Amino acid sequence: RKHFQSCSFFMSSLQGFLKTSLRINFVAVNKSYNCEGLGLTKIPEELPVTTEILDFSFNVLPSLENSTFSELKSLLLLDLTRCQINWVYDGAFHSNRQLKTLVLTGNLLMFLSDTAFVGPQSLKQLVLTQTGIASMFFIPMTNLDSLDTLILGNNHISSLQLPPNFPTQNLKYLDFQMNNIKTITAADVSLLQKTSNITLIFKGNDITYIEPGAFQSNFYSLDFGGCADIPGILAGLQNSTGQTLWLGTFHGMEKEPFITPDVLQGLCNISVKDLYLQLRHFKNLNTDMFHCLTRLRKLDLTQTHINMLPAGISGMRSLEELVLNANSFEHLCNINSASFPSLIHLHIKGNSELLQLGSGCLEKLAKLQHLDLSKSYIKSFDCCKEALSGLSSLRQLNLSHNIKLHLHDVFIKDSASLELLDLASTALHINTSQGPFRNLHLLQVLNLSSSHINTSIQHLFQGLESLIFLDLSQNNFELGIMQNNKLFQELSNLEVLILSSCELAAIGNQAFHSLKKLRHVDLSHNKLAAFSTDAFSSLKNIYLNFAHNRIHIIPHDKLAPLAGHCIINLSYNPLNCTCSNIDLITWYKQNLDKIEDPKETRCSEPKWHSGAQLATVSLSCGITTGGIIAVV
Amino acid sequence: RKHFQSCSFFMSSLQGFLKTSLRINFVAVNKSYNCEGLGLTKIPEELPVTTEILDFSFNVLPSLENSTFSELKSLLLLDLTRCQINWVYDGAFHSNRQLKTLVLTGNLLMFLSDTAFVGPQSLKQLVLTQTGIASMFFIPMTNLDSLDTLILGNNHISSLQLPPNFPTQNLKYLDFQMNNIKTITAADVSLLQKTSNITLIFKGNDITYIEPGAFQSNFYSLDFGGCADIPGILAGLQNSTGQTLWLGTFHGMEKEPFITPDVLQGLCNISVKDLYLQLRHFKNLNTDMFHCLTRLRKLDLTQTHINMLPAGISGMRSLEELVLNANSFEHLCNINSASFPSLIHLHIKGNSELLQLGSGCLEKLAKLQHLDLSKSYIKSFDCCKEALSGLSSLRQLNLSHNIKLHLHDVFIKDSASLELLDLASTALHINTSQGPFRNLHLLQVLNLSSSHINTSIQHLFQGLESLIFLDLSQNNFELGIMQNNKLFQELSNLEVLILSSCELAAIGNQAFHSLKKLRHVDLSHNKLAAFSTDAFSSLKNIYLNFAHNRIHIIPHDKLAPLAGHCIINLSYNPLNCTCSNIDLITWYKQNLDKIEDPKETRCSEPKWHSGAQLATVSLSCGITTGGIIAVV
Amino acid sequence: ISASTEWPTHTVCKEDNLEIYYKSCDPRQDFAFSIDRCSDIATHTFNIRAAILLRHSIKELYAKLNLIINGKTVLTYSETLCEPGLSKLIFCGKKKGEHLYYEGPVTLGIKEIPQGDYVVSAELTNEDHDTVACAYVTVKNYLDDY
Amino acid sequence: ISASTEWPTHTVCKEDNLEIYYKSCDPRQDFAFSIDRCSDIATHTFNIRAAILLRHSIKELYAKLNLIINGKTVLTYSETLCEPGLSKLIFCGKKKGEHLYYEGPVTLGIKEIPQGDYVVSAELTNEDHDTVACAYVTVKNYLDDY
Ligand SMILES: [Cu+2]
Repeated sequence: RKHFQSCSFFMSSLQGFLKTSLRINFVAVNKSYNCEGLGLTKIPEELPVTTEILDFSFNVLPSLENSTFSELKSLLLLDLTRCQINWVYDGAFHSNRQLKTLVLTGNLLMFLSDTAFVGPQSLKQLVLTQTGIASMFFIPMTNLDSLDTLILGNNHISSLQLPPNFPTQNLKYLDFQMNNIKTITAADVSLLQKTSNITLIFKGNDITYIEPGAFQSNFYSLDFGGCADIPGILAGLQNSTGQTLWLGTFHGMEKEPFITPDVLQGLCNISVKDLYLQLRHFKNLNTDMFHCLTRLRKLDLTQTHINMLPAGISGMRSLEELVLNANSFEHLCNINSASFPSLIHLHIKGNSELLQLGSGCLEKLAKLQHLDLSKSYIKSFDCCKEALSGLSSLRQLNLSHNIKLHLHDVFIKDSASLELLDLASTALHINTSQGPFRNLHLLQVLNLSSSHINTSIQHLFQGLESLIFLDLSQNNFELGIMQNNKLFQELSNLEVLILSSCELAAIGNQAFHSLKKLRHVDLSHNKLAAFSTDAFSSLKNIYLNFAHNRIHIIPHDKLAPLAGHCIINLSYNPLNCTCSNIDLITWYKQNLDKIEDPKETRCSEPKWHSGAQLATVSLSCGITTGGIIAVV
Repeated sequence: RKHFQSCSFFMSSLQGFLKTSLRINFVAVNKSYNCEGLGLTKIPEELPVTTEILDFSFNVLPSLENSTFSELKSLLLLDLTRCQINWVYDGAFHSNRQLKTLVLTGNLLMFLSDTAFVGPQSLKQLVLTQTGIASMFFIPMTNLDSLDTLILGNNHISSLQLPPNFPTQNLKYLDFQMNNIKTITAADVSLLQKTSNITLIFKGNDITYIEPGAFQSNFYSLDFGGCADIPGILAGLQNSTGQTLWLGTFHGMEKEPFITPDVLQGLCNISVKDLYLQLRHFKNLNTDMFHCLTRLRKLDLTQTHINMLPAGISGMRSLEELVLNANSFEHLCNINSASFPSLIHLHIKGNSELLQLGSGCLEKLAKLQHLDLSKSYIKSFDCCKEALSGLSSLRQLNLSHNIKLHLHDVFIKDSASLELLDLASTALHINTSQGPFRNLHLLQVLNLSSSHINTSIQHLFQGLESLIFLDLSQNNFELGIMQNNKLFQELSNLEVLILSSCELAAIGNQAFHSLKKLRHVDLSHNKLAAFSTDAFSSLKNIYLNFAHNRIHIIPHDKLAPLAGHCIINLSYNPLNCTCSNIDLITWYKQNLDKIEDPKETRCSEPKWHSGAQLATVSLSCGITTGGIIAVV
Repeated sequence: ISASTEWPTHTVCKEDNLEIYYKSCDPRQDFAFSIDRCSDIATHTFNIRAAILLRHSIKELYAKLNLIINGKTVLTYSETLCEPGLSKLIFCGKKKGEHLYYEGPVTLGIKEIPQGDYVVSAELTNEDHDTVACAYVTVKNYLDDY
Repeated sequence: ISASTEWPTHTVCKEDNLEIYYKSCDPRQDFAFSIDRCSDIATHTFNIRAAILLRHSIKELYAKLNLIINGKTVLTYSETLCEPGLSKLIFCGKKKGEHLYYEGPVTLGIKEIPQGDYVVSAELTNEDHDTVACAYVTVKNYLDDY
C-alpha cells in the first residue's frame, strides 16, 4: 500500500526511486493510485483508464451506479472500504471486466442489485466485512462463479443456509468470523460438500451445535476460534478430514471451560494434521490428554497455562512441530521432549518464567531443525554445548531477547549444520581463546544486535566463511572507531552488514576491504561526520545507509565512484546547502534515482534554507577571490 | 410535522395564519423548527435558544459531542433520524435538561458513551430503531430511569438478556420488532416483572421458545405478529394476565401453519381481553375453536380467510367487539350473530364477496352501537328497515363504499338513537314520499358524499334537526345552481356543510340563510365565478373554502362583512391582479391572518404577473378618465 | 432535493425478448429494484430484491399502478397495503428514516405480464398522501413461451 | 486530516476525588472511551466501553503506555496484543475500515491506580508502526477508599 500515490497522477519524479528501491515490492506503479480519505464524492476524471489498482477507501459514494466506475476499464483491485456505500445498483461494475478483487468493507449495504457483480470476467476476491449483512441471500450470486475468496466477517448472519446458486466451483476461503451463527446443520452447508480444501472461518461465532457430518468434505482449514463448546464442535466434525483445526480462544471471552481429556475425545474421530489450542486452559494435563492427538503433525499449545508436559506420552511419532510459546516452564526438561522423537520445529518463545536449560534436555531430538527459545528469561553460565547437545540436524536457533549467556568454548557442539543463529538482545560473555562460532561453517545469518559483545575480540567471527548476513547493530566499538582490523577478515561471503546505532564516529579507510561481496551496509544512527566510500572494496550495486549521522559536506571524489545500481540514504544529516557543498548538490540532482528517502534529505545550512529538501535547492556558484557566492 | 418551518428562522409572517387556522394543531410554533434534509453538518447558530422541537433528520452529524447541542437548552424533542451519526461521546445531551424525546433512527451507532444520555432531567422516549444494535448492553443505562418508551426495532438483538440496571420504574412501551430474538427465558426478562401494564412488541422475531412464566407480570399488550409458533408462545405465556395479545401475521411470511382448535388451546391458561389474529388461516372453523376464547372482550379476525362463523358457539357473553373485516361472507346471517349477544362493535368491512344483508340477521344484537358494513359490495333493494332490524342501541352505521341501496321508506326503523350515518360512495335510490331519515332525530353526522343522491327531493333532510355535519360533496345540483329552496330548511343545528366537487356554478342569494349555526363551508372544486357572502345568514367566525373555483374579482362589499375570526381560502382561483381588483388586493394584504394557503393564492392576470402570490403584489391605482392605471 | 433531480435509468432485464428499465419519479430519492432471473418472469412467480429508505412514515400505505400504452393510461390498479386494522405487510407502521428491504418471491396477480411496449407507473403513498416511492417502469416484452 | 486537527477533550469521570479526561492524539480520528461507574475504579475491575475505526490493519498490535508526571515520563509499559502465532484479542487480524468495539470489564494489571495528578499517554501501533489509536489521558486522582 505504501507505494500508492496519494491520488496525485504524476508519479514520474518518484518512479525511478521506486523502481530501484530494494525494499519496495511494487506492482505496476503508474497503474496504482491511492485516493484514501480525500473526501471525494466521485472517481476523479484524471485517473487514467489504465489504472489497475485503486485504493478509494474513506471517501463518499452513497450510490454505485453503472456509470460510477465505467471509465476504469483496467481495474484489477478496487478498495472501497468505508465509502458510505448504501446502494449498489444494476451493473455497478459492468465495465470492469478485469476486476479480480473488490473490497466493500465497512459500508452499510442497503441494497445489492441482482446484477451488482455482473461485469468482471473472473472476480476472485469479494470482501464484504462489516457491511450489515444479515442473510446470505442478501448477496446476489450472479457472476460469482470465479470467486475463490469470500469474506463476510463482522456481519449479522445467523443462518448458514446458502443460496442454491452459491458459487462452489473455485471457492477456497470463506470467512464468517464474528457473525451470529449458533448452529450449523448439514443441509445448511451441503453445498460446501462440492468444494475441496476449503478454509472456513467461524471464529467469534458462539457455535453451540453442529450436525454430525455437516463437514464431511475434505477441508483445508477450519477455524472455531473463541467457540466455547469444543466437544460439540468435534462431535459435529466426526469423520471429516482436513489439514488445520483452530480451536484456540482469546482474552476476555466468557465461558471458558477447562480442557480435559474428555473435551478432546472427539478428535479420535477426525483426521486432522495441525491443531491449534492457544489460550485454552488445561486442567490436569496428563498423558490421557494426548490419546486422540497421536496423528497430529503440528500441535500449537501457545499460552495454554501449562508448566510441564507429562512424561510417558506415547504414540506422538507423527508430530513434527510443537509450539509451547508463552507458557511457564521452569526447566527445559519439563517438556519431556523424548516423547516427540520426530520433531522438526520446537518453539518455546516468550516463556513467562526463567527457563533453565539444564543439560541434554532435547538430546533425543535428532531431527530438530528449528529451535526457538527467544524471550524466555534464559540465563546460562555455560552455553550451550551441553544444554543443546544432540541436535545434529539443527539449522535455525533463536536465543534472542534472553538475559545472559556465558560462552566458555564453542557455542554449540553437535549442530554443525546450523544456518541461522539469532542472539540479538541477549548479553553475551565470551571467554574463549578461539572463535566461539568456529565450528559453524554453514552459518549464513548471525544476529548479534544489542548483545553487548566485545568487538575487540579479533577471532570473534573465525570460521564463519559461509556467513551472508551479520547484524552488529547496537554494539559498541572501541573509541567509536571501526578499525582496519582483522575482525571481518574471514567473512568472504558476507553480503549484508548492519552497523546501525553503534556510536561510530569514524570508519577506517579499508575497514571493509576484505568483504568482497558486500552489497548492503547500514551505518545509520551513528556519529559519522564523513561519507566514506573508500572503506568498501567495491561500490558496484551497493546499498549504503548513512541516515541519522552528522554529515555536512560530501566532496566530489566520494560521490564519483557511486556508479551503477547504487542506493544511498543521506536522510537526517545536517547537510550544507551552500556552495561549499556544490559537489553533492549537483550530483544529488543528477542521481535522484539513487536516493532513498529524498523527503527527509534536507538542508540544515544555511539557516534561511534549513529544512528544505535537497532536491529543491538551486544554487548558482562561481569562484571569486573572496570565496563562493551562492544564489539560492 | 407539517407546522415546522423549513429551518428558516423568521416565522412572523406566517404566525398569525397558523394561530387561527382551524386545521393545524400546533405546539408553540416559533419554538419548532424543521431542518430536514438540508445537508447541514452542524446545528445552525441562528436557531434560537428557545427551540423546543427540532427536526434535524437527514443531515450529517457523524459525531455528537458535548458541544453539539449545547446551545439548545430548551429542547423537548430532537429528531436526529438518518444523520449518519456513528459516535455519541460523553455528555452529548448534557445541556438539554428539558429533553423528553430523542429519535436516533437509522444511524449506525458505533459507540454510545456511558454518559451519552446524561443531562436530560426526565428523558421519556428514546428511539433507537435501525441503529445496528446487536446487544442491549450496548445502550448505556445511566440516566434512563424516566424512560416510558424505548424503541429498539429493526436491530440485530438476539438475546433479550437485560442489563441489571435496565430502567423499569416508568417503562410502558418496549419495542423489539424485527430483531433476531428466537428464545426468551424467564431470567432474560425477570427485570420486566417490576413493570406493570407494559406493552412489548416482538413482531417479526422468529420466536421458537418462551420459557413458561417468563411474562408472569401484568402486561398491557404483547405483540407476536408474524411469529409462526403460536402454541409455543401461548405455552410460554401461561398464567399471565394482560389486555391485548396480538397474534396476527402478514403477507409473505414463511411457515404459516393453519389455526386449529389445538393451536389456541393455550389461551385457556391466559387471561387476556383482546385477541388479534389477522391474516391467520383457519382450518375447519368449528365451535371448538372458541373454547378458550370465552373470556374475550374483543376478537379481531380480520382477513382470516373465513366465510362463516359456526352456529352454536356458546359462552361468548363477554365479547363486546368483533372484527370480521376482509373475509368472504356471502350472507350476513352466516356470522351467526346471536352467539355474541353482548356485542357493542361489529365490523364487517371490506368483505371480498357480495354481502347479502338478508333480513334480521343482526336482530339479537340489542346492545350494538357501532356497525361497519362498508366496502362490502352490498346491494339492497329495500334498505334497511328489515335488514338491520332490532338494532335498538345503534349509534354509528357505516354503509359507505358499497354498490347500491334502494330506499322505499324510512332508511332504518329500530335505531332511533343513530348519531352517525355514513353512506358515502354508495349509490342511493330514494323512492319515498317523506324524508327517508325523518325518524333519526338524534343524527348528528350524515355523509352522502358521492351517493348520486337526488338533491331536488325537497324533504330529503326532513327531521334531521340535530344534524351538525353534512357532507354532500360529489353530488350534482340541478343546473349547477344551489337554489334558495327548502332543502336545508330544517337543519337549524348544522355547523359544517361540505359541497365540494358538486359542479356548482352559482349559489342563490339566500341559499344558506336557514343555517344559522353554519361555521364551516367547503365550496372548493366547483365552477363558481362569484365569491358570495350574501348567501350566509352570519359571517361571524366562519370558514369559507372557495379553492379551485373560477373567481376573478371580488368587490369590496363582499369582503367588508368578513370580520372577526374568519378564514377564507381563495387558492387556485384565476384572480385578477390589476386595478380592477384593487378592493380584494388591498383587503387581502390587510387580512393575511384570515387567509388559508396563501402560497397557492396567486394572480392569473395580468399575463406578466401570472403565478405571483397575491401577497407579493403591489398596485398603485388611480382613477383617470380613460380607466385605471396600474403600477405593479 | 430539487424537483429537477434526474435519477438514472436502471436496467432490470435486457434480453432478446424482454427488456425492463425503470427510473425513480420521487424527487427525493432513487429506488432500488432488481429481478433475479428475467426468464422467470414468464412463470408468474419470480424473485425480486427491492429497497427504499423511508422519508415518511407508513402507518398507511397505498399502491397505485398505471399501465400506460402510447402515453395513455389504459389500466389502473390500486391496492391498500397498510391501513388501520389491517397491516398486510410486516413493514406497515415503519417510520421516517427506516430502511425497507424485501428479497424473495413475488407472485403477480395477473396470469402473465402483458406483451408489447408499455410503461407501468407505480407509486406508493402514505396516510398524508406523501410519496413513499415512485417509479416509471418501461417494458418491452416479446416473450411468448408460456 | 491535517496534523493540526484538534480533537475535543472528553470527560470520562468528573467527581470530587477523581477526574479523568482524554484527548485523541491520532491526527486522523478521535477515540471513543468511557467508564461505566467511576467509583468502581477504586476496585481494580471496572466496566468500560471503547471503540475505534481502524485506519490500518492490525495483524500485529502493540500497546505502549507512558506515565507522565510533571511532563516527565516516569514509567513505561508496553504489551504485545497481537503477533504472529499469538492473537490475544479476538480483534487481531482485523483490517482497515473495520469498527472495533469493546464493552465489558477491564482488570488493571496494577493493584490500584496511582494517586495524584498525572498524564498517561497510550498508543496502539501495528505491524507497520502505523498509529492505530492514540490518546492522552489526564488523571486527577485523590480517591483513598480502597
Ligand atoms: Cu366500532
